[in-house]
Amino acid sequence: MNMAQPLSRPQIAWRIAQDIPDGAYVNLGIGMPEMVANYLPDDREVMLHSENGILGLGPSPAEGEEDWDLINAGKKPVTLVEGGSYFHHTDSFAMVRGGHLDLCVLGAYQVSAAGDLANWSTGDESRLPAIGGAMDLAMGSRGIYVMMELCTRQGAPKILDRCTYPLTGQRCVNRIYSDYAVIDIAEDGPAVREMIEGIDLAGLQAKAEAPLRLAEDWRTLTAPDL
Amino acid sequence: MNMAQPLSRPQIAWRIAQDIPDGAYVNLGIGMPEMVANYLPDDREVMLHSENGILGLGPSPAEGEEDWDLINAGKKPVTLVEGGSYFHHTDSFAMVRGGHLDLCVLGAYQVSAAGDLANWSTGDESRLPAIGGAMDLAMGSRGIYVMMELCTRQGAPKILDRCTYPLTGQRCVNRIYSDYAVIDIAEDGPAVREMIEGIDLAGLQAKAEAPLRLAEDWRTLTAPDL
Amino acid sequence: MIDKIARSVAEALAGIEDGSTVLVSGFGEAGVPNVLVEGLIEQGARDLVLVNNNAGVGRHGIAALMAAGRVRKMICSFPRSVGSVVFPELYAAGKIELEVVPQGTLSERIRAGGAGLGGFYTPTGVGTQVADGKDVRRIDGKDYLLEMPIRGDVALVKAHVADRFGNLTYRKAARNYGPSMAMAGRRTVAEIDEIHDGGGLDPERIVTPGIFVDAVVKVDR
Amino acid sequence: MIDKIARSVAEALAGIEDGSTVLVSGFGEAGVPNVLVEGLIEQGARDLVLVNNNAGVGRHGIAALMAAGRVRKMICSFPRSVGSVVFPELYAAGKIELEVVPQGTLSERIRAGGAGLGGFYTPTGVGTQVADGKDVRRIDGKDYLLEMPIRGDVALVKAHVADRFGNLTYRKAARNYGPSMAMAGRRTVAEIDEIHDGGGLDPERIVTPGIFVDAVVKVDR
Repeated sequence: MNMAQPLSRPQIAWRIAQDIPDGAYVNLGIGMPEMVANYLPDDREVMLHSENGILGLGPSPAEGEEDWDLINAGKKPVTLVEGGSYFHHTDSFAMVRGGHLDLCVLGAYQVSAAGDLANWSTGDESRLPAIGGAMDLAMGSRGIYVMMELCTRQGAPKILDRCTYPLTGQRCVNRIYSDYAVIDIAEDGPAVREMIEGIDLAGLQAKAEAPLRLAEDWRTLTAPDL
Repeated sequence: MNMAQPLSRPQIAWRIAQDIPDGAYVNLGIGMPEMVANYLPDDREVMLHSENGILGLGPSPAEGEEDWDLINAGKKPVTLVEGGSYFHHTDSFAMVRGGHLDLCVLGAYQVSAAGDLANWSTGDESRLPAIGGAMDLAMGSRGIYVMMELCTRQGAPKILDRCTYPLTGQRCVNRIYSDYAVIDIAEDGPAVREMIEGIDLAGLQAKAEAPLRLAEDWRTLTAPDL
Repeated sequence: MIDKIARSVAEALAGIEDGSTVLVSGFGEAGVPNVLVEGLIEQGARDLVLVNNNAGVGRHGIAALMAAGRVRKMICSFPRSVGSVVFPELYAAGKIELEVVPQGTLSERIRAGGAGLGGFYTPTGVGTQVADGKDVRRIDGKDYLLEMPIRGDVALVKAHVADRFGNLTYRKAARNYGPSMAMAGRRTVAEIDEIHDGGGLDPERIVTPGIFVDAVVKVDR
Repeated sequence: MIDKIARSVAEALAGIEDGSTVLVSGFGEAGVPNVLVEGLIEQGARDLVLVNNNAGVGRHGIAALMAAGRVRKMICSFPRSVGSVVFPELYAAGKIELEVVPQGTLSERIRAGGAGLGGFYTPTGVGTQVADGKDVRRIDGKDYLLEMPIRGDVALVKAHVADRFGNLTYRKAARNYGPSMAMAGRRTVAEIDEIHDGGGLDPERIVTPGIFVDAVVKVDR
């Protein structure tokens, strides 16, 4: 039996990028999801949104070319692509909450079988509570893709019957892209659409608390070496 | 006894214009109040607001110079003064409702002793109901000046104990400029600040249902021939 | 590649269904998407709920749409404009419904629809007929009415210049309802005077970002 | 004549009272009115409620205001920024209150304050800790939370160019909270890079009309 080789984060990012259609308006959450921008196919024009009032995020500027009035939601310097625009914070969140974004890719601490998302707090009272734009993105975007490993570093599953951490949003996650599988949150719970070679449903189930099922048309999850 | 000579509409407009301070942001209601713009003293810079998204209304354009993308709330062609700006309808009413206008001058069918305003409907069911911006202006502006004759053409008083027509706004009128008098709506009801030569409080009271009183520092109301 | 420039009005308006709520920009003659409204008559959708500041003048534009019997209900602020003839006739004959809304509340309701809000409390209309049947809430010592959002299945707006991304600028006071309606339309079509050559518009000058716009149609001014 | 150009920061900030709610624009280092915030420290007002996206970084700007003991309460969206040191210390010591608000709700509450609304229903935060103690209302089959407006006694914003009328333009993503905070301040002061010579700015380019601005102060960029 082959030992299953989980996808690396760049590979998960690549996999997500393949599913973002030409012309889509997309918000990539701070942190891991930002990597998705690196793998968008060249033949697609995708408009990236940033909560602080930008549509049309471009790549990082060359060193020495940074403009600190042009930063993304993660406060890193960016550029603007042709066709991009600036607008104020309230208009920016009107876009988010009004369902104008086609997709949002977010990280997650936990996702429940029903698609509840927990990604802003571990409930640790010693840490400052900090919400940012996560709750707006979770409730407002037409599609929510979660990018995460199936388990924590300590090996605890992150797809749960019920989230134990404070929620970011209820029933908002549409799909999870992970190191072992792509999993839809369907009406009847998590359904595996794709899994990597060398693992089977039982192997996946060992990494999730919530019951998983295989989608009828499931496929093998592959990604290039990155 | 001199027969009192009531002010003409241009004279009422002139009188109001004298009370608009330099630097004020003002909305002049459609119709009679628009005349106030003609009498603003030259040494004052007043920014006129129009509900359809203009600050800095200027005078009517010369014939043949009309731009039908630049009209006022009364849908007449206007011009824009230096320092003026354009913005969308929702921002325009955010200005109105948010208390950003210093003054609004409105016409009225009726004003009550408490400052209720009726200026959008006579309750005539055969006429189409049409509100426009009147209710927003009445409730939103920091100061509401009413410009009207004390009585209807039929001689009925318009300053009433209670309005009989449908209200535009409650307790919103601060002052009435009329053909015979300038009347504050004070905490305890209408108080005459100015009245024209040849009339006294009894003469004014004959033209109003609500009880009037003379302000201690009342003066004679005068206006140039216009 | 993003290219929102439609080759024809018919293409831009394809698929509008009977029963749709249609937002139409404009105040007076400024900012009215006349060609799109004519296109909507051609297109044929009926049983429409129409949202506009007024209720049409003369027998063209939205008045023609009403005269053609396509409008079930009119939501507007001021249906009594000089030169309005079609709507008053239909209304008197009981052939069209009317919802009259204070102007600021109308545009705020449209914005709320576009911004994903469930409603808002406004001081406008408190103590008037407008308050009939509405929730009144005392907040910080002042009364407010609860008003509900308006979303359009379609928004037809008039702008000035567009680029292929659907970014829009407007001209003077023709801006009026355009930006809020563009946000509130599930499908938003803009009638424009000019297509910007050479890529994207100046990002600092854009009033309506292309995310709110599905198709733009250039017409002769 | 309208002339909102202040000769000094002290003049622009005169009269700010103890206990004021102060809105401060900025996101990251973009759009932060650093000179005005320093001026507020000089000015001396205490017992302030501060509204900002974050809760300060390092020991400058609003962090310095907090370190000086002037801030009673912080209303913000994300107080846990990299390099934030003063606020966490004060908070852990129980010396400052905190109200954490989802970012979109924060900017919408500020806009609502500026627009004269009494509150609004938002889907953001439904079913989360943010909903604790708030009215939930089902509208059209979906749950929404009631959120209340925020008005500032003072708004300090950073813009790019201003004219003597107080009209403002911004630069790139430094726009962020500026336009909404400018609307919501009972007194609004803008720190700018440049005074526009020769009268008024291009009316089509103005982002914040001068009606929302009381004073502008040019600083060296």
